[in-house]
Amino acid sequence: MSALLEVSGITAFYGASQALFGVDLIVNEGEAVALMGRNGMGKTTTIKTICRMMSHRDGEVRFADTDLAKLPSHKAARLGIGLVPEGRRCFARLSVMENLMAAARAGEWDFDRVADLFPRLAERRDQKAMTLSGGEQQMLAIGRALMTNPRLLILDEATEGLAPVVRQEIWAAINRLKQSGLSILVVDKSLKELSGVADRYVVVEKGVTAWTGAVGDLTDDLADRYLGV
Amino acid sequence: MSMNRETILNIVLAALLIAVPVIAQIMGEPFIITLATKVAILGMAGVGLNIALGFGGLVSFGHAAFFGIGGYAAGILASHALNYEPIMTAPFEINGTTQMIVIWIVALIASALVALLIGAITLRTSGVYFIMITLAFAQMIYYFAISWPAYGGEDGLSIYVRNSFPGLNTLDPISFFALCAAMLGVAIAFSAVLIRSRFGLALHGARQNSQRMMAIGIAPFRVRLVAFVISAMITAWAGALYADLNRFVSPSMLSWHMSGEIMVFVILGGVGRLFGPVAGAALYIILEHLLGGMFEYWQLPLGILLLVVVLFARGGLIGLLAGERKHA
Amino acid sequence: MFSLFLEQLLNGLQSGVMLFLMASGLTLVFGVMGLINLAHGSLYMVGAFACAVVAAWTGSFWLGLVASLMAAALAGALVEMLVIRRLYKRDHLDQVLATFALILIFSEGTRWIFGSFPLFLNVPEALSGTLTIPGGSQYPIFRLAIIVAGLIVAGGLFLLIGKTRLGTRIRAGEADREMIAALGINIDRLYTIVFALGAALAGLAGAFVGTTQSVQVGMGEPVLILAFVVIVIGGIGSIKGALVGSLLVGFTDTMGRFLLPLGFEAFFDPASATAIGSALASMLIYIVMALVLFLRPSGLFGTEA
Amino acid sequence: MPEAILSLSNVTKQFGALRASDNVSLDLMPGEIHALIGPNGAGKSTLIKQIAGEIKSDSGNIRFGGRDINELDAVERSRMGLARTFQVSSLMPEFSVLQNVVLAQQSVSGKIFRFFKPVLSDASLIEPAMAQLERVGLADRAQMRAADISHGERRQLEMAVALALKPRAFLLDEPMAGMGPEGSKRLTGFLDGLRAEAPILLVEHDMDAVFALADRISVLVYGRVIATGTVDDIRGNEDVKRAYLGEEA
Amino acid sequence: EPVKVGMITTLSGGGAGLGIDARDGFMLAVKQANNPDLTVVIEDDQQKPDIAVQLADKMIQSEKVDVLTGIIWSNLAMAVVPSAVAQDKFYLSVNAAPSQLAGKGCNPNYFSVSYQNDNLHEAAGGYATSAGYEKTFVMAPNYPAGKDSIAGFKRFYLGDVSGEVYTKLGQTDYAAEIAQIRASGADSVFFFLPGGMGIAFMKQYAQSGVDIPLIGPAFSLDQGILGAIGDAAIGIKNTANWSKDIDNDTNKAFVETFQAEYGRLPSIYASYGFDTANLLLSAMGKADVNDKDAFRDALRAADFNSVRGKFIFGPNQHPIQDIYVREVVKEGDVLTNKIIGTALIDHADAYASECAM
Ligand SMILES: Nc1ncnc2c1ncn2[C@@H]1O[C@H](COP(=O)(O)OP(=O)(O)OP(=O)(O)O)[C@@H](O)[C@H]1O
Ligand SMILES: Nc1ncnc2c1ncn2[C@@H]1O[C@H](COP(=O)(O)OP(=O)(O)OP(=O)(O)O)[C@@H](O)[C@H]1O
Ligand SMILES: [Mg+2]
Ligand SMILES: [Mg+2]
Repeated sequence: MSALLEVSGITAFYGASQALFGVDLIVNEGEAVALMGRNGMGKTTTIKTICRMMSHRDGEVRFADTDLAKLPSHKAARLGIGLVPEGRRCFARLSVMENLMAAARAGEWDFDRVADLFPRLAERRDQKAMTLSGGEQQMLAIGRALMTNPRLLILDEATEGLAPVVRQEIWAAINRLKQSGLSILVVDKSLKELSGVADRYVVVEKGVTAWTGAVGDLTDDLADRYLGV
Repeated sequence: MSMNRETILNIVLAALLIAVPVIAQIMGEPFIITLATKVAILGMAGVGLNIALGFGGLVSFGHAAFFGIGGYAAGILASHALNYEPIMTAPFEINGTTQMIVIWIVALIASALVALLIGAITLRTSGVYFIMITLAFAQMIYYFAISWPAYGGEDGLSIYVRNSFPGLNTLDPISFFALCAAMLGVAIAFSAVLIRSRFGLALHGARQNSQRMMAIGIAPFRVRLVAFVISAMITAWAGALYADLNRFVSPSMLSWHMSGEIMVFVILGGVGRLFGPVAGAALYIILEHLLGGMFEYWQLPLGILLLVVVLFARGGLIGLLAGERKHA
Repeated sequence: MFSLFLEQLLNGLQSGVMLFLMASGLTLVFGVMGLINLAHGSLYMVGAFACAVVAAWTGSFWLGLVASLMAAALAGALVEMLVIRRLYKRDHLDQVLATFALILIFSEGTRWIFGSFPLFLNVPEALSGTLTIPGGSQYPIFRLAIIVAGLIVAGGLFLLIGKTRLGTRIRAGEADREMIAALGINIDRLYTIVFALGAALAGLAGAFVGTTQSVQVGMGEPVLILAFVVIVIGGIGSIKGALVGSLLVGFTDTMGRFLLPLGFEAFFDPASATAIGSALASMLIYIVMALVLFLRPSGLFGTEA
Repeated sequence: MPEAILSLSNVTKQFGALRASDNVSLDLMPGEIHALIGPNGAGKSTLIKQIAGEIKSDSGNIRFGGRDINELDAVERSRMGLARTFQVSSLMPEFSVLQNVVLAQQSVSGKIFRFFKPVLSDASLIEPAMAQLERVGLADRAQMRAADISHGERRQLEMAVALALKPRAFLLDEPMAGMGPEGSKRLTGFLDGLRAEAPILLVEHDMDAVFALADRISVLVYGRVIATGTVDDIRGNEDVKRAYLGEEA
Repeated sequence: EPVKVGMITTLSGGGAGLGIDARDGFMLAVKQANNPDLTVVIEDDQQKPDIAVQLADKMIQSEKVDVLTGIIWSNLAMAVVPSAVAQDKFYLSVNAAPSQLAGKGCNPNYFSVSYQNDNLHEAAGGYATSAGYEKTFVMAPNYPAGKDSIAGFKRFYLGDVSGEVYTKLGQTDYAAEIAQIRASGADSVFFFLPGGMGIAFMKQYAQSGVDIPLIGPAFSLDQGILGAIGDAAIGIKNTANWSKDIDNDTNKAFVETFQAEYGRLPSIYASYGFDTANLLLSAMGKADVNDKDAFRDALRAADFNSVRGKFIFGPNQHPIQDIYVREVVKEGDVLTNKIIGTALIDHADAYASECAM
């Protein structure tokens, strides 16, 4: 198994204030990794750095054997990083269909397949994204990331605000995506559901990778220490 | 408590604004005093606009309307007084005046009423729509002034002699400067206090998120309207002074170029900064007069300089010198 | 009287379409890219000057027209890459100041190169002359041609923005530039293209309009304000809105100038009627704009912000 | 039986062809947490907006504190003591965390049009505001810009702002969303105590929290209340399982 | 006894052409005279009245000039002149000469070298009458100068006015007005549309196929803008107190040297600038500028060679002069004006009697 994404020792700043102090993280081809940590510990910041929405200072981010340091965001995405961002960020004035088409790149994922995954989106295909319910927007954000036909799907709190049934569906879908060979990096709050999908956990605390290990290795002790559960 | 850089900068700016005309007076360069007076007055108009634009996020592209209303208040009252024609005879007689204080009060009241009316309509819109609808109202007033013959139309109205202020020879450049600088000081002090007050906090809030404002039980519309009126009044006050500086008013005070110019002062100096408008006005006017004498195509270097300032100085001149602000 | 009325209607339509040529580019840049571009009028001027110079040099209006498109698009692309690109993330107000500075640069630069006197540009041979319209009046062919050109542009833009993926992506970028980039779209290049396209439309308008008025420095400013009025009435970012707004302004202005003085003659002596009527006519479009925004705060076809 | 603080009868809202809330009737009793659950797009947030006065109902009646409030706008309803949080955080991004709360505090004091006295040295506003931040665990972030705190922290700030309003009823739209496991646990405990201060209409998808907290649960599907009852009633309801809970029941 | 002149004129923006011509004409005369006692400071008023006022302040307070000149636009003149002459500076107008300054507001320190604003319009009225027109359509922008122009025209026009239209200042599309002209049944059109407005109107008029003859004051058909109107201008009659074919040696020399110096034909504004400078130089030769009365008398004597031939001031210190009718013609490739007659002889303005000087 080879590393698809390799983040080593990155630091990152918002203006003068440092948010990341040394994050290490590896996602291998075909693997699903869960990035965990309490609120404000640097999960989203790490993801933004990977997607080149912000740049890191020290350390290195490599994806598919390419150093991302100098790449603009869109080039990183074209290498195969698909992002479902925190807070959804659907294009508010565009319809569901347009949101999806804006992202579309050739590959096996197309509108029909996304519609199979989320029938609700098909029902609402001409509705403006800003009038969708929270959960519908979440589905749209996932669908949109899939439309880019990524090699690595990054989900930042992708099930936030979803009804239990839908959440179960989405986890099932994520599982299927994983089965189909897609690599996945996921941030979520529900340990229970993560454990069903993830191969490994990476825990960040105060901007530093504090623990990495296989799912089974996260003892209750550790979970309490790092996640407060 | 140590002073932050912006405060120090503001003190330096204020000191410069006062020192330069004093030195000019000693050196016998009255025109420099006139220029400084212009900076003070247009800076004050900017201070007015800044309350709406900088603090309230209300980008008014029609503040020339208020500037002009102030100017015409001075022009009309003075011209009636000079010609000994009452403004109105029935049902009771109203006469013109050359007393600045009376003129200012009239300017403040008139602009407040107009701003209340314009604000009540325009504040229903937001963003670019607000920019344009304020422009629309200013343009209506502008075209009215151009084609209304009673007070000179496009030709404007001459006052001939500066209006008077008790205990001051307003015709003396340095005295008139002192008066304008003092009024600028009042306007700045007022906006400084305003912005730290409860109202100021509400105004900042209304700019950022009206949904949240309503949810906590504050009607953003009312907050904005009050800010708009206050802003208009200060600009009108500056307009009255500008009429006296030039001893002349004309519709050009009402034109969109004037609105744009006041806006440029504010942006150039630093939006939402206390001394921003003054710094912006000073820089612009100095450049205009330095370059204007040097080169026939002087607006070219002026444009390039402005562009450099926007591109490389975030937060305008004050932002460049004092560093970016942390938060409101 | 009937034929006069008809002719005035046609004039209103034509002046509306002419406005649309200008406003469409502005609404594209403004609505789609969220950029307040005061220098749009300067690009219009660039188009007119390019057309006038090339037409005088080669003797062909059509080459001038091509030149106007190219010059304005080039100027637009340059401006976008050198200046505008740094401003997307900034406040609208920084954009106002920067594009105001650009007006100064363009105007004085043009004056430096071409002098302070207006240039000559005339209607091409093929389109000069008049046509008899119903009612018997003569109507200039060129003005009819402008109507056709404007409608073609309107249709083309409508398809481009509303129906193509390029258009969708452009609109998505307005909502969230960072996000559209994270989806793998080169938003910088896309915006350069849009800006150049908007500029080219302005240049086209400049070339057309230049044939019927004076090609001189500062010609862009009055039209700029009008174009802003138009897109605000129509609703920012909406091509349909720009078209409807243009026509509304065109008709209002033309008919107001024509009918208001006549109307006031019913109440005043002719001299005052003309004076009052024309004073009101010059305010009319602003009154209409205020009224529209009063009733619909985000324009006729605008979406609530 | 005590009178309901908030009571909806036959409230309806139509968006084009879609009926987002359809003849909804429900009550919020003093001291209770009434959870409102339902699939995504069922109309929960729409209902909250209708109660808060952000959208006008097409028909039906809303009473609050013994008074019909149908004609009141959002501002007036808030002043009457209805405080709400937003599903997607809606804050003053440029304000510090503290200023966000102070602004709410000042609204409660009712004195907005004060032009002279400086607000940020006004202990009568700062102290209670700090106390609210303390309660939600954000005191150490007080001086950060709201835009610069993390997503979960913003959710906490939403809560603090609502608390500052000292309302007579809370409308909470997914307060747990975005909170980490630890945060959710803490917030659950916190809300449990809060119901004594004022009753809560709680929209939430986190079933652990709902089942732990709710006195009553109403289930909204396609704009209609299909069931109302205790936690056990709802857990056992087959319709609810199918439409919403899935395996979580 | 050195003399310092402050010239405030429009050198930037859309109206710059006029100011540049006036300045170039003025400076040509200064250069030719090569009088070391004369210095000139020039500033750009940007066509804004407030800037003009401030420049006047600057020139008076800091530059300590003795004479002001250069203003093109009436509204700027109204802003500057009254206070300048009140401060005992001389003002010599190279163009703008509003009625207020000719009548009640006349001042011994104020001289108009060009004309009084109404003059050319009056001449157009006179010409329309003598050409036998009976139904004239009149049109001007809706601002004071526009209304003055129509009043001036009517003062000397004996026929009927078949339509009267005030357009918006700065208007660029005249289709609606042209339609009205076509429908009015007029036998002639008088229009006063300075600058770009006139260019736009004449181009559109030519395009519209309406062939009712146009009459206007020289402003819309002057050398600086004829090129921009193109052949559409050919044949249009316009009234002027100067033309490049006025037959005298001064004028011939002026036209030649101007063209040699600047590479273009002089415009009417250039001629005013040139005359103004020569008037000033003539007074400098006779009197000390610090002896105001003597200098004023020397100016009043107008003892210089004008490009217009004879030149005398009336009692209100505005010229009494012949006003010609010109027609636009093409000389080779260049459009220019040719005198075809005289509209008014020894014409004085209508306000002189109100002047208490
Ligand atoms: N735009 C910003 N400017 C300054 N600081 C920021 C900004 N965004 C986040 N931070 C800070 O960086 C740290 C890490 O934030 P980040 O969003 O990465 O946390 P997170 O782990 O994703 O938390 P959550 O689970 O709440 O989403 C936090 O302390 C936060 O306050
Ligand atoms: N302004 C609107 N115009 C049209 N449809 C709307 C509008 N607002 C909401 N809707 C639709 O109404 C339905 C209810 O939306 P609402 O936001 O109330 O759902 P919700 O129950 O809060 O869902 P979630 O749990 O996902 O937040 C959704 O299908 C949504 O698309
Ligand atoms: Mg996060
Ligand atoms: Mg919801």
